[in-house]
Amino acid sequence: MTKPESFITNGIRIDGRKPEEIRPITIEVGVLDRADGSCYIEHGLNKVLAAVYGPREVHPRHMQKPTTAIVRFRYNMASFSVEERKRPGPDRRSVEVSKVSREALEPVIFTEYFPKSSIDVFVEVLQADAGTRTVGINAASVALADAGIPMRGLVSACAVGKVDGELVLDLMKEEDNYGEADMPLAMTQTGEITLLQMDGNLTPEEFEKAIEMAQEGCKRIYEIQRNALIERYKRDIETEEEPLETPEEEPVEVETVVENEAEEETSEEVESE
Amino acid sequence: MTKPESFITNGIRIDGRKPEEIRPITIEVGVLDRADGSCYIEHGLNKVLAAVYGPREVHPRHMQKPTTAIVRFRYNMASFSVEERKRPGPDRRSVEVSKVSREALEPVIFTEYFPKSSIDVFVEVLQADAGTRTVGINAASVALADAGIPMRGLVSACAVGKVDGELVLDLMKEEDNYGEADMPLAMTQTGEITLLQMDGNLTPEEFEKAIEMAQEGCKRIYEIQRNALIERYKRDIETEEEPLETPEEEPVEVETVVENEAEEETSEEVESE
Amino acid sequence: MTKPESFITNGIRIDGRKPEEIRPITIEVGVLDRADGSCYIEHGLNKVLAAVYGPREVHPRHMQKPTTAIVRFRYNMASFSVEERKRPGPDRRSVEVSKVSREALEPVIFTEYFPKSSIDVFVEVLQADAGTRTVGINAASVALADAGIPMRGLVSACAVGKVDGELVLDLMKEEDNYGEADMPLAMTQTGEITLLQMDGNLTPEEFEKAIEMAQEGCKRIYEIQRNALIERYKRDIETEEEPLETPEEEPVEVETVVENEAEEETSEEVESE
Amino acid sequence: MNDDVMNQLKKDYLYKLMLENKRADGRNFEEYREIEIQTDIIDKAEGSASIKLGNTYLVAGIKIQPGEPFPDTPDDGVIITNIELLPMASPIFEAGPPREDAVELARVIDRGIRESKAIDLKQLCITPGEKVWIIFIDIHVLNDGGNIMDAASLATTAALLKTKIPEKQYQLGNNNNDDKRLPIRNIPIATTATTLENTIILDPTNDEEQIAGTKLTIITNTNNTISAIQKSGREPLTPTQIQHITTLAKEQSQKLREKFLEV
Amino acid sequence: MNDDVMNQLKKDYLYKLMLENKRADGRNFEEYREIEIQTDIIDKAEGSASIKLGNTYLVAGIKIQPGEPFPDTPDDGVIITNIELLPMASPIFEAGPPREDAVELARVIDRGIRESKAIDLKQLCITPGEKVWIIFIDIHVLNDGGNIMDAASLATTAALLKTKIPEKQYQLGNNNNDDKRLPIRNIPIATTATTLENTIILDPTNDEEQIAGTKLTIITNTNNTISAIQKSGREPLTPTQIQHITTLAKEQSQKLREKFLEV
Amino acid sequence: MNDDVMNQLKKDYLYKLMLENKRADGRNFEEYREIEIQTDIIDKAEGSASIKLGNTYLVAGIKIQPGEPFPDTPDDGVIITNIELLPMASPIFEAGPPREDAVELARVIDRGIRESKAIDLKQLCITPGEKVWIIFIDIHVLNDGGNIMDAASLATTAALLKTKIPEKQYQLGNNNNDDKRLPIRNIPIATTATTLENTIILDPTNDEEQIAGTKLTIITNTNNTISAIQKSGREPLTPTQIQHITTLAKEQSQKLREKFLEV
Repeated sequence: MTKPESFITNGIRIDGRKPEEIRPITIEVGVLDRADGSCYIEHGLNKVLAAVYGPREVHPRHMQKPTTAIVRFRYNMASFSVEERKRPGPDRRSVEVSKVSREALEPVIFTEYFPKSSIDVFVEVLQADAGTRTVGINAASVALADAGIPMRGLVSACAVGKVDGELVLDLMKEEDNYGEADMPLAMTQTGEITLLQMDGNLTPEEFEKAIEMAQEGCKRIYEIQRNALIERYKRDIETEEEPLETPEEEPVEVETVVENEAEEETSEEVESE
Repeated sequence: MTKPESFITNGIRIDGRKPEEIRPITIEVGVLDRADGSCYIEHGLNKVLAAVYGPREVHPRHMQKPTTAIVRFRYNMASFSVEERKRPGPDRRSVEVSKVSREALEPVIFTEYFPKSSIDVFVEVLQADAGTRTVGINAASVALADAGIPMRGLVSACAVGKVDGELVLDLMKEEDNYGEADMPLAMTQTGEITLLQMDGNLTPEEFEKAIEMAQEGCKRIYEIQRNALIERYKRDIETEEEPLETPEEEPVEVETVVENEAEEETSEEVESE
Repeated sequence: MTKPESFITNGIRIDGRKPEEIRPITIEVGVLDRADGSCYIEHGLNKVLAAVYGPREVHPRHMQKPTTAIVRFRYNMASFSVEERKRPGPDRRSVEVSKVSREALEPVIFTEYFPKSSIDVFVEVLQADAGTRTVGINAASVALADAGIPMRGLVSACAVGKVDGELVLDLMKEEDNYGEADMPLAMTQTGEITLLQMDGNLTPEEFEKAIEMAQEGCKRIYEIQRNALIERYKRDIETEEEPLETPEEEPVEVETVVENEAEEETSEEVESE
Repeated sequence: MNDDVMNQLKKDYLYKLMLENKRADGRNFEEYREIEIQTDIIDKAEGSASIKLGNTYLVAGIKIQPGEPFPDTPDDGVIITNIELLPMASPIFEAGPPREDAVELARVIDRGIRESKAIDLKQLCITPGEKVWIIFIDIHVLNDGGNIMDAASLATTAALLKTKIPEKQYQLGNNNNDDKRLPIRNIPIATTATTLENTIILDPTNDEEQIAGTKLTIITNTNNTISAIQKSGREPLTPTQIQHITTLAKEQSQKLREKFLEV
Repeated sequence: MNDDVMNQLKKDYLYKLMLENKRADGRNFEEYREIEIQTDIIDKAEGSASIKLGNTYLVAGIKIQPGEPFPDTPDDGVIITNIELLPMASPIFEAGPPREDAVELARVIDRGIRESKAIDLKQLCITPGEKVWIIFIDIHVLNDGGNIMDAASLATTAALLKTKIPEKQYQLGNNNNDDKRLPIRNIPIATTATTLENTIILDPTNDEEQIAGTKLTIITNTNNTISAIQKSGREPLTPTQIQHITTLAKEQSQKLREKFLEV
Repeated sequence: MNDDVMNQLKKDYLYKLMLENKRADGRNFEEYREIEIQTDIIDKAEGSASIKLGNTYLVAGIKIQPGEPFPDTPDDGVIITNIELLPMASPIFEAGPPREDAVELARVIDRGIRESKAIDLKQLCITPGEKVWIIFIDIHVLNDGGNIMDAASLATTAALLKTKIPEKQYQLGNNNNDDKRLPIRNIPIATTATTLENTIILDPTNDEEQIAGTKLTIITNTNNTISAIQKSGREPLTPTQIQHITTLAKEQSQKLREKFLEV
């Protein structure tokens, strides 16, 4: 990978997007049968899986909290998900990403309903192409809903970056590697910010604008998350209408691919704002 | 070590054995005084020590099982037991060997007699020369008996390999390094197979024959194990006959070297079959 | 650092000391506000901090002793405290130093007063220049007193070494690196030896004399430790006399630097013996 | 969440079915679940495949990088096989260093590839004694529906068949055309059976594994020879059972191999 | 020893003060505690500084050694940042590998230095692709009085400003004069605020941190641009709060920087 | 299995014996148990010895391989000493990384060899600054009958005396004859005493160690000088006790050395 001569030519980014356009997103809900909830997202070239277990008993016991559930979050990159093979197991980066991702989701979970329990979120990055922590949070948020964990609402995450001195939404790999700033942000449905990080170089004015852009991105992603869950919910209702075909003991998990073009169109509307 | 030009010349292997002959075996029972049971085996150039502790309280507690004893098995190679110095501590190979060795012995142990307890088996390879896992199982089996652990019978283990396209019993180092297949097998007195692994290349017919050969090898080894225990038992009886010489509090462990030529002769009989 | 041609010229060592002279020592008591007791020592170029927590509840629980407190000691060198950057975390040397340092202090602590508790001592070497274990013990001893842990008395530690065939007190770095022997010793007020190590080469006669020299060194250091604690005690009394200036909730820690020349003079008296 | 009582009921139910010659999912004893393999799913990897074997779901990724050979095989490429039993895949898997099950699985998969000589390691030498291609096989288990061994073996072989050597990326190729494929010489396939009382079943589900005694894995090659065997579990097997499983494995692996070569 | 009841009382007390627009130590909400920085305190280090920020006390030491560059930046020096939350510093810190708080702190400090381009890494190249200077930044926290982030950032910058490259020691210098200083191009300063109910306070004490919701750290540069931001904690922030904190950070860091340059 | 009550009874019994000037095994206070040393027992090692000191049983193995010298001693061979307190050796030893007792034992043994200059490290240089012989001393404790220190020291010295440098194996020798022996210049011997109330005994059994206060190890050389001392345990010693033990050590090590040289 080498640095492109310019990142934006005639208002178009190197992958054909406009500055405020997010990459295509595909969401599948309930893709794993052992986990209590799960979600697979393809976001640009990122391929990320999230699974949720819980509320369940806490091991080791001394981590139990008497009045609330604990939330644990493990972000993990597959060894083959990046150019240079990554050694298995947590490194310092994944420890930090796990921490801020957990904190991005905790505010919307009704942990107080499940004292002494844990809610365990696992995010596996199968292919990485910039923005994996935001994709992981988006997937985890949907997986939590799929697991039936009581929540105040979904959390949606998106990054804003700076390339060629201009703010752009949702950096892809080249933009991330050679860009001037990267600012991931996560937001609740009510607009509260639950994750905020930045590195690079932004003026206070750029920072203010970046927050607004990221919020717009999160709103777009929220719609896609919501539609994926509705699609999944519809399927369950349809399934209930034909109870004879499904074995009673082990309900078959029919996978839903929410790839409807409607959303892609909407996200382009946003770009042209 | 370099690959010999041929492994079998006029029906004789490079160390002078016939294809179905096992290496010389020497067994000493009760060689350690702290352990509840112990056994030292020299098998060819292998030198292996096994010790058993238990039934005893399980640490950590959460590993306790309410209705049965747990069996733990730790196979360890001394740093100086091999050509290239081995770093101390478990590696992936020893983790696997420990697992299959434990599973080779568990079926004969009456674990149900000792709920909440552990039976801990430690195997230390002081010198390695091919087949250490089978030697370790043989030593552990005798050490369990020496510890007085209630058992359905002994377990005996032996490997069959292929060199120069021919099946041979009980590979030594050169045959193992440059051979075409290696198949360790462990067996109860009643002929049930408790360990089976293979790597290399065998036709289904060779495999069938290899099982039979390994079983014959195990039977030979069983005799040697049994004689060593009888020898040890005899000694205890003799000791009891002269109670005045032994201090009452700390019975002296007189080491028994079961090196009687009778057995070696018998094992040669097997070869000429 | 290269080996000097000679370590002693006209009875004077390369840093200007006489053979039985200790390096200048500065002690501050109560320098940390979170710890229950603390002490900072500069001893020659060594800069060492000690902190004490406890008696407090033991974690993990299984380390609790029903009839006595356990003492834990962690000696740690800062990465930047030595020429070649030290990797963070314990190495084999620090494990051993922690063990012998703990054993040097345990005899004077009334551990039996605090069953099921722990007394945790932490020593951090910020700059190392030979003798850090003795300086750590001296600092820890004062920090234990500052924490109000009931003790039979202070422990004082000092090393004796051999350079150019002559015994010298309290080795500095060059003497330690290129010298012929190093013998750290710790002692109670009543002259009992609680730490003794040696490496190098000493005749039995030299060893006997070295013990005596080290004991004299310890006595000198004891005086400095004692004065530092008195100074600290005085301050507390003075503080109590002016209660209006100090906020009641969080008493300000005024640092005491015990650098009084009287002691330095005394230590020179010792040298001329 | 798992519950001891539920588990006991589940076991009783499965045993009852066994006695009626049935399995919970309606399969014959010697029948595999539906298999869905997708290859080249990870662009960043030199080879990759995902597999769904019933509910078991895993991804095998192959990364290739230049590196040093082992001292005793200075002219051979190196294979390093690792399997991650991710905590997302089952409530009983935990984060942390690989436990003995994961180590055993990885080592058996590795032996199957190595002993069958599936990869021509000599062709992976760049500079004898100094530089060779290192093949990293990483298997990430995403959902444990049982019989991870066979799923991992199939996915690995499928991925290896599509793997290319990144000669251009490391500027180590001789030609200027496309990267050449990994030199594959054999197609090892693992077949795993398990005993349930006196019955032998193939391709156990995770429910069946819970009540099963012992698993026996046979890895067979294109020419029907056996390149690896592993008994795993604490129940003994009789020679007759072993012989029977070997025969089943031979048949089954042939079927799977045919399916593969069509991929 | 800590006591749950004591803690609850402490919290109630601090909340009560907040409502009266007061802090326990009498500071304004936007006021820092007294700061005392000493540089060049460790002779064995190439650069060092201790800081007392109220009761928070830590030492930053810089060691520089020649070593290999990262493959993707063959001409750049390397920065490695580590923070040790020593068990002596707080009853809740434990010995052992760094936990997530320590990792987060170290990584944010590191990003501040790296992204602000505080150190000119190109000038730390010795032989391109082979040998560069490795800058080890090690921060040892000796007493946790709260706001370790800002204290660590200040001490690190103070230490870097005084750091010399040990050219003579490694016989790698060009001139025979004194070792040259580390090429510093920017002075990043971290400012941390925390929310307490609806109030925003700067430079929280450890008592305040215990009851605080979320911290937001802004690292600003000499020219007032922002080079790193980190939200830490489980309470959400509103955009208005963030904007407010950013403004405070800009003012505060300017003050601290002025103080610094006088060091 | 150990039992608290049994232990207390055992202690009382041993104390009672002490008062009668007796030890449980009938020895004098200053008498060693029977010693049986066998050398060259491990063919794969460059040197080896097993020792039985009463019930204490351990093996010392010496492996020698070429490797890099330490930067500060570029012309010297390297000694690396490790002791494994195997869980088979005692019910209280556990598998896992070495605990402080094992670290202490290994480091004292190592200092004895190093400080006595038992091995001429200069002669182990192959290419100055680049390649030297690395001496790995690995001690595996198989049965803890007490006084591991002296047993380990004796076995190590016995093994070193028989160790050969594998010049032919690594094609690094100058002559075509047999491998030359390790250049041994001194024969350090450890003697350990322990205090029991006011009594001093040598060569404690593991039962005696359980009730003992503190151990003092003195390592003496051929010429009667002392090359290492280690006090281990939480009871203090008086200078008189130390002096007494030193005298005993001098006598005892001389006896042991004579025994050795006959080996």
